[in-house]
Amino acid sequence: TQQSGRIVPAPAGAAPVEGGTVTMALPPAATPNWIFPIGPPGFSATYNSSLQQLFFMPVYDAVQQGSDLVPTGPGTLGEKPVYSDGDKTVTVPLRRDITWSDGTPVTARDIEFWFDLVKADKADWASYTVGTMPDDVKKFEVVNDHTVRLHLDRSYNPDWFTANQLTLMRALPQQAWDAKSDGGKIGDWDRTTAGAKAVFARLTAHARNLGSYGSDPLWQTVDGPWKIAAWQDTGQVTIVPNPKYTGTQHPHLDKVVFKPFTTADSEYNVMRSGGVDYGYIPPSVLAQKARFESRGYRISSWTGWAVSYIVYNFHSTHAGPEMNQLYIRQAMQHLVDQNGMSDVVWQGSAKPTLGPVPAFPKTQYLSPRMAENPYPYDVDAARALLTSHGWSDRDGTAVCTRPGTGSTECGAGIKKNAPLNLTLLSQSGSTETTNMMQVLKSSLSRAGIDLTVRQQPLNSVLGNSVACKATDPGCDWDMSFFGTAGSWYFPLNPSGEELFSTGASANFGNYSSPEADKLIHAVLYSSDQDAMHAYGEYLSEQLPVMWMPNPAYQVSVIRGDLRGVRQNPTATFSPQSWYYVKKGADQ
Amino acid sequence: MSVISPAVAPGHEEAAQATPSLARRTVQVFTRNKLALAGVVVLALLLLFCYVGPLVHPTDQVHTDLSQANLAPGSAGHLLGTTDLGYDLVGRLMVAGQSSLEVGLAAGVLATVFGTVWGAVSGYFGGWVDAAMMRVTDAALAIPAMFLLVVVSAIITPSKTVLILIIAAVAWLSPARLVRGEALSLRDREYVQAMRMMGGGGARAVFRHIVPNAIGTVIVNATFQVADAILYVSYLAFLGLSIPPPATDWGSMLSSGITYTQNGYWWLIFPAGIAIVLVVGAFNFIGDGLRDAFEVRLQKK
Amino acid sequence: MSEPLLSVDDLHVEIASRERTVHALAGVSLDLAPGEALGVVGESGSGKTMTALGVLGLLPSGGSITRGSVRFDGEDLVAGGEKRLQDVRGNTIGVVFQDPLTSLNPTMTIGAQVAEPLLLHRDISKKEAFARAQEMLGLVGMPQPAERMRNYPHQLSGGMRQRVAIAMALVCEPKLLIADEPTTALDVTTQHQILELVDDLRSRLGMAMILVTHDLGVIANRVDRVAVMYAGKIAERAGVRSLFRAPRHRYTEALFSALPEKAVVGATELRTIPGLPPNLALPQHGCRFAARCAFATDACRETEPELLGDDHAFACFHPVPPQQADPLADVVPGEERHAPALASGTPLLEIAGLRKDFPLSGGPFARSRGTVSAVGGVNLTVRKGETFGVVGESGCGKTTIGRMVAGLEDPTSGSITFEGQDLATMSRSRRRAHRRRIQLMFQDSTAAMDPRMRVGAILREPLVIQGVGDRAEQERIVAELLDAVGLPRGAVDRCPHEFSGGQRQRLGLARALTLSPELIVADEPVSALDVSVQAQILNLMRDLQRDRGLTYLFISHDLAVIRYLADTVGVMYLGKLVECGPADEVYEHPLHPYTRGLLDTVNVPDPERLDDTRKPLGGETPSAAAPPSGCRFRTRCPLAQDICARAEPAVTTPLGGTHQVACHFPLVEGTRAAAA
Amino acid sequence: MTGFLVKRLLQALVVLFLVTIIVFLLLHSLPGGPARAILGPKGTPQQIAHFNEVQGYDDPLPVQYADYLVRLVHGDLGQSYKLNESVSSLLGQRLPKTLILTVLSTVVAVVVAVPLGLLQAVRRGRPADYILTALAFLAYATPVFFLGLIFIIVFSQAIPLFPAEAPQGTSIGSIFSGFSGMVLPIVTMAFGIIAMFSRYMRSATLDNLTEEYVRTATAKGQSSRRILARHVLRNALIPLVTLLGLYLPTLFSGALVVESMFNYPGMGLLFWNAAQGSDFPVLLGVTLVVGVATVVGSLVTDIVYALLDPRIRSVS
Ligand SMILES: Nc1ncnc2c1ncn2[C@@H]1O[C@H](COP(=O)(O)OP(=O)(O)OP(=O)(O)O)[C@@H](O)[C@H]1O
Ligand SMILES: Nc1ncnc2c1ncn2[C@@H]1O[C@H](COP(=O)(O)OP(=O)(O)OP(=O)(O)O)[C@@H](O)[C@H]1O
Ligand SMILES: [Mg+2]
Ligand SMILES: [Mg+2]
Repeated sequence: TQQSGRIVPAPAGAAPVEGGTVTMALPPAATPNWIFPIGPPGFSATYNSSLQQLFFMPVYDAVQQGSDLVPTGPGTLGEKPVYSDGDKTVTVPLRRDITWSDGTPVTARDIEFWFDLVKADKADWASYTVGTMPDDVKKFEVVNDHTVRLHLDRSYNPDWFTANQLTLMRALPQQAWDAKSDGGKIGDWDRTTAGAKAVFARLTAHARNLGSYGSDPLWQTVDGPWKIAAWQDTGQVTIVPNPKYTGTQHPHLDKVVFKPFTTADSEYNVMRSGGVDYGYIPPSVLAQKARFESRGYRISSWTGWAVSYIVYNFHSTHAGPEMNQLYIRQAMQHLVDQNGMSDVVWQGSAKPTLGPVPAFPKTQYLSPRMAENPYPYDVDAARALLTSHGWSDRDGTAVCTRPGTGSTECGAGIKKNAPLNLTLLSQSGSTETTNMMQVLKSSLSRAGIDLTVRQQPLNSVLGNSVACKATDPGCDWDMSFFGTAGSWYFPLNPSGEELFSTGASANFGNYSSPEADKLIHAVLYSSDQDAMHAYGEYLSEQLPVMWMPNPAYQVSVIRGDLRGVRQNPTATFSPQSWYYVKKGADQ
Repeated sequence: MSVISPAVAPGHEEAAQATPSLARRTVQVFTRNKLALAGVVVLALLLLFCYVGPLVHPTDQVHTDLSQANLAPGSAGHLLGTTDLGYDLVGRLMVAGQSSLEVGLAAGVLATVFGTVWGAVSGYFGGWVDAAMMRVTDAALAIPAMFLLVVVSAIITPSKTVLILIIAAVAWLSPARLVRGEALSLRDREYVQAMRMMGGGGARAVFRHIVPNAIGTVIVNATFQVADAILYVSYLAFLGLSIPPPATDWGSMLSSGITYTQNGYWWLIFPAGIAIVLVVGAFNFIGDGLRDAFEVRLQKK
Repeated sequence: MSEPLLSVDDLHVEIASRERTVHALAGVSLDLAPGEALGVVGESGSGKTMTALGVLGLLPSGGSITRGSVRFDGEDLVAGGEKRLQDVRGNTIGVVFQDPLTSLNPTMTIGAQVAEPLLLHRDISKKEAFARAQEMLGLVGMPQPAERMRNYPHQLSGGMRQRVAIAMALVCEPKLLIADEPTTALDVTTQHQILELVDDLRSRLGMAMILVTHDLGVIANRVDRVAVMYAGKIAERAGVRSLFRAPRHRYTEALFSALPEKAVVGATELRTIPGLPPNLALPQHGCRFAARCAFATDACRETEPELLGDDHAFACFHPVPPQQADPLADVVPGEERHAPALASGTPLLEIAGLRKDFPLSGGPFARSRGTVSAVGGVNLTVRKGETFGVVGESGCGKTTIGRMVAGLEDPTSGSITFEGQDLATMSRSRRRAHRRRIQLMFQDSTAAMDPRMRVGAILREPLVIQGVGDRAEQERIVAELLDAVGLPRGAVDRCPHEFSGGQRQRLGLARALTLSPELIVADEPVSALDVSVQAQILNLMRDLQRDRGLTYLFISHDLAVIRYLADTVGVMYLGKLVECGPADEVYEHPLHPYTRGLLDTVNVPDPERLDDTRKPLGGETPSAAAPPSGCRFRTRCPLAQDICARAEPAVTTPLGGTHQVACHFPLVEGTRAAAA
Repeated sequence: MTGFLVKRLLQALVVLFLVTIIVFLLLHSLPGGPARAILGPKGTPQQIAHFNEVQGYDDPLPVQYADYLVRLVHGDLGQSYKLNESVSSLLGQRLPKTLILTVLSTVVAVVVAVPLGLLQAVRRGRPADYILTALAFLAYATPVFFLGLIFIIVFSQAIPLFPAEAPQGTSIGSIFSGFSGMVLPIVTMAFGIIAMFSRYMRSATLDNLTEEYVRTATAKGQSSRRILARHVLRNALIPLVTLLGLYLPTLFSGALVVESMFNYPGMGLLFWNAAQGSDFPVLLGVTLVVGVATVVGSLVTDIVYALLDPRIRSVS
């Protein structure tokens, strides 16, 4: 089962057959619902941006090159950006051969159009957080038709800025979209804030009419390899090649249908009856892998660029002091049988998370040290950590017998005879997660740690695990898990400023460490290529969260004669590289 | 000549004709209903299995054992195999059955008690009290139970008590309506009028006359309520709302077993599924038998 | 006798249920000549229905004919099987059942139901069948038969429904009509009309008839021959006159003498038959009546008497000697009836201008559609210690008055004064305490007693509610009451359904007495009982009145019962009291044409007393929702004039004394002649 | 008749009003409100605040409710957060599908249950009755999702007769053109209803068989078969109509499970997904529509009932 974590190179070789239709199953409960490339909060799901990129070429995007993830490739509009002025200025050169489907070339003006819209309406843009794009751009300069230059508010780590900021950039058809009202004159309205707001409002209003995506001429002006053929309000999307496409990656297929499903089970049933060419199966079915292969499918795990973890609430009114003790976190991490869970519960489709940087696939962001698990499953080690800090077993529960702050004592704020019992808020609705939590509960109990698992739907878990101060009501939760589908998907660069820096928006457990903050700062702002390694190594050991097995984005099932499928860890897809081979052409 | 001296008065010779006591006759009629009898037997067996079984066949239903996961039936020491976490399946069925039965019974009884009082008060007092109480019932009925459960399952962290309350909250409606109907007809009965004529009040009417006389309906309904409650437990599990592990119930076993449908791990699906069908069926059979028994009594009148 | 049309020979019927098998008929033999009318009488459960329906194989589920034959028109119906029976049913034998509402299909039109037998048995088109059905409806006296064809049963009055049922039975012109209590559910006047109709049709069509009834009056007037049944056997069989003149079986004799009509008016206790009929689920030995018979000997208990004799057959070892055949001669004179308290008694209950309107709710689709004037302004006075009888046809408001007096219903207007105190003006608590002084005795004691409670609890309940005494005291009172009504003290541990109808009525009386009331309102207390049991209850009520100085407001539709028991009689018609006065005077000299008509309609259980001078009431009672203006009786009154429609008649006493009447033309000598 | 209608409509309004209150209160007891659910773990505090402000979730509950009612009166059911469509257009697409599913399964159920019930009543106490009763109760005792699963395993995978997925097309026509996909959902759903209805039919028939009019009909010389067909059937069907009205909410409950099992894009599925995603406007909209359907349904049943039963009809 080990190979499922590796990115399996797409079988290639056999001669492509032009044409054909592929039906791809969308993830459970995923209904594509936004086409306008500036998505408002709530519409930023991966499947939306993946589809948008098929119609509107990204300027930069995560592209897998060997074992590295890089921002440019044959499908991106931008060429390698150039940093200057002590990394305070970045110049973006654009490809020259790309034109809109109405014949107009794609130019720097189209990027400016995007920037104006985003700047005027950042509150309505899902990717916006305070201080980042567009706040970090002091000045946007159009150098020429095919070059733009950004003047930044300070120096940035070029790798981070390209990977996590420039990838947000889009070229939008200004010549077609820059009108304040329907039927209004096309002009440079975006250049004033009020104008940009009006233009944005109009485009958003069109995007709010899902039923018209297939027919609205607005969305027919595209520069990507595909265009919309139909967009049903159930979320089923059909795309066909864009005949006016001037780029290099021309589709081989005639048509691709993206099919939404409510549940993995219903998808699976359809999958079995041959209703999809490219779908997925529940991890549990991996045991039946051979049967699928014999029916002419291949199975491959689509590893996500993500980490999974259980959040510790360092401010918990119930067990905050315990959470704050590194040795307790270490003991608990020793009790997480990540390999066992991955192999048995996830049937091999999940991979251990070893630190804040994804360990699979192995990329340039991972140092050799980060690939080692510092806290392998070891009940005795865990017990030893506890006993050496003054905990002893009483009726199967560890209780603190040596309170105090000494190195052999329980630690600050832990009272004498305090038992080690914790509650965990966990996401419901997934057998794997439920099982994982049972395994965790069971193994924690072996060291006397009593875990109460309360299951809630994802939304409730998210709603309940708010970052809180110990004085707030509702701050009695100890641990929280919402990683059935991976806890955190990274953009290209796996920086953790939103997760682990003090007071960050997704730092639900209020982890706070000056050292970590310093390291995160370095990842964002210094041009030191090792900053990421230092950060990763430090947090792997410090355990700001309990690392848990990271499930695959999906366990894909792909028709044997469908080739050219690359499963990008950032979960985008590029059907332009897919093609059929003659039936029977061996893999 | 007065012929009605107590000595001659009929009564003694009539004792021969007097019918056996209500309870006895109910039992008689009930036992003649073969399905009801089968229901009792099945239920008794299931109870034995769930409550005495663990004594005979002790298993660890707390600690997982991944090395023993998904063993097929017949593996050493595991008659029905093991679950995906290595629990012995037979032992698991036993503890799961305990939860299912306890939650089902408690919810069914709670719903029946509440519904009965609600319905009896509404029906007996009539007028605007009835109108108000019934509109509330109507409104709750107009939201399909499953919809409510879906919403609730998106809100609530389950525990046994919570499950009982949730199920009772959707299940009290049918006894309420039923008992209200009974109360409406009972309150016009002459014996209730007679009691009012003697100066008796509403509370006496409801608790001494209406509820006891609707008791047949109530008991029969309660049996069906318990059956429905056990079904609801399984639906809640299907909707992702089940007792926190490592505790479990048949519904949760079934719905998590569904994950393994395709692997041919039938022992994760069918034993639990069949247990649900059996226990719900058994309660239904019993309810039907009781209804027969009570109806016969009514006919005799 | 000519070749019989129907000949039932040694018919045995068993009804098996899960608990037991009832031997409902044990060797019944009957002959019926063409065109002859045979009456079948007997107490409830004696097998009348089984005999009548057994002929056609219409037994209840579980029922089967175990022995015997039924020959009809020369064919054996028992041996013929289901197919043969289907040919006969509705074709050559028509059947009419007791309850005209439930015996019609509620969702089928009258026309379709009447035409159905024709479509089944005659080879004619639907159109012809409907035409014939309409003709038949006309023949049974249905007004506007064409319109009625499209009606549904519930749209007709009880009488009309029974006419439909008869039309249905006769539409194929059968040779034999079987009528099982066809008029028991109907008013005297309607009953009379229906029976007249049957008589008329019978002579026109030359039909034979089996008339099953427990009403001896009906039997006396309508049939040629009578079979008296007792416990699944025929006790006596004779021509109607000979039977009524000289009953030979001891049972028949006892039955006749229990009739209130036969009692010397107001002077005697009624004869009763002690005990109950035997349980037919048990094997029977000897004469089935022996246990209740004063003349029984050991022989009676061991050997079963055979039905012997030709024209007048009876099965009795110790028959009534023919010379002593006048039952009245056998009556044992009872104690003097207590002197009516009429003159001396002080008024206990005074009702003035009492009205009750019920809102008329018209089903789910209609809002309230006006009101029913159930009681339309009634004045009456009940004196202490007397029995005030209220008579009248169904729906005239008797019950409503009773319920208002008992406080179960609030009057729309008018006053009820009890010992000088107006009930309406009493405070709540006073009223509650006052409730003990007036108690109601219900018609149906089964319905009036909580079936879940034991008798002890039922009888104690009034005491508990009123807070009388402690438990021991209450139990003592209950025990005394049981003694008083002639029930064993052990009854307290039993449930109401374990008692017979008569015993339950005793319980009802006992409960009414628990709080030692002064006035008992008895609403039809005996109308559901057999004659023999009725006699027991009536005697008991009289005894208790004497012993405890009770006052009764006695409601009944049975003129004979009222006459027997009441000191004062009030006659009601459509919510109005039309006549009121001392019982004897009202019965001897009715002043109101309605009273007169009612008395003339009643079937007297004596075939000798049939006379043609009687003027039975015709027509139907108008709806209480739209009572006629002026005098409410005018639509059926033979004397009605214009004034009757314009003005409501005032109450007068044309004969002086306390005999009041509300009529513009009371039947004093002059008008009486005119009416005749 | 109009009086009755007016009264019933007023009652219905009260009921719907209560329905909205119940659902509104329930939804707003969701921890963290919809913002967190919609925006996911990546939603920033600013975005959450912005969302709450735009949607009015920062207003006090009564104000929110009043706003909702005002919009409702104007026919505005709101916009789905998740599906980027107006709730009314969503309902417009989904309601007909659910209706097709429920109506067809009910029809199937009635067609099967009525003869079954009659048969049981006629054979009361005999083996056929016992067996059918036992089967009915077992069918009733089987959770719909278990039943659906068995059907899929058997009829879609072991013996591939029918697809495991309902037709996905948006138009009604596409549903009928891909009708083989509807077979399993309909059968799954009809199963439980058959169990229920056949029981009712049995007891209604038994009740009617003891009625005196049956004896009258026998006395006219009709065969028992004819009596059953001409007299008993109609009278026994009348209570079934009321039952249908009462059964509507249960039907919708069943539809929810069946739709999510067979991926049938109806109201149940819509509701299910909305609940998973805290899509409040959709949840409210669906509940309201189902509430209306239930209330209207029971009204229609009353009317049909009256039309079938002359005792009630003629009073109007
Ligand atoms: N359906 C039945 N099941 C069992 N026993 C019955 C049934 N119907 C009648 N019987 C019994 O058969 C006997 C004869 O009943 P039948 O109906 O002929 O009496 P009846 O003289 O017509 O009485 P009534 O005046 O009350 O109509 C009674 O003992 C009665 O209890
Ligand atoms: N609760 C009620 N609501 C409406 N109408 C009623 C009600 N009770 C009685 N009535 C009507 O009032 C009239 C008088 O009824 P009541 O019961 O007093 O008659 P009754 O003389 O006792 O008749 P019966 O001999 O049938 O018992 C009838 O037309 C009846 O339909
Ligand atoms: Mg009879
Ligand atoms: Mg009355």
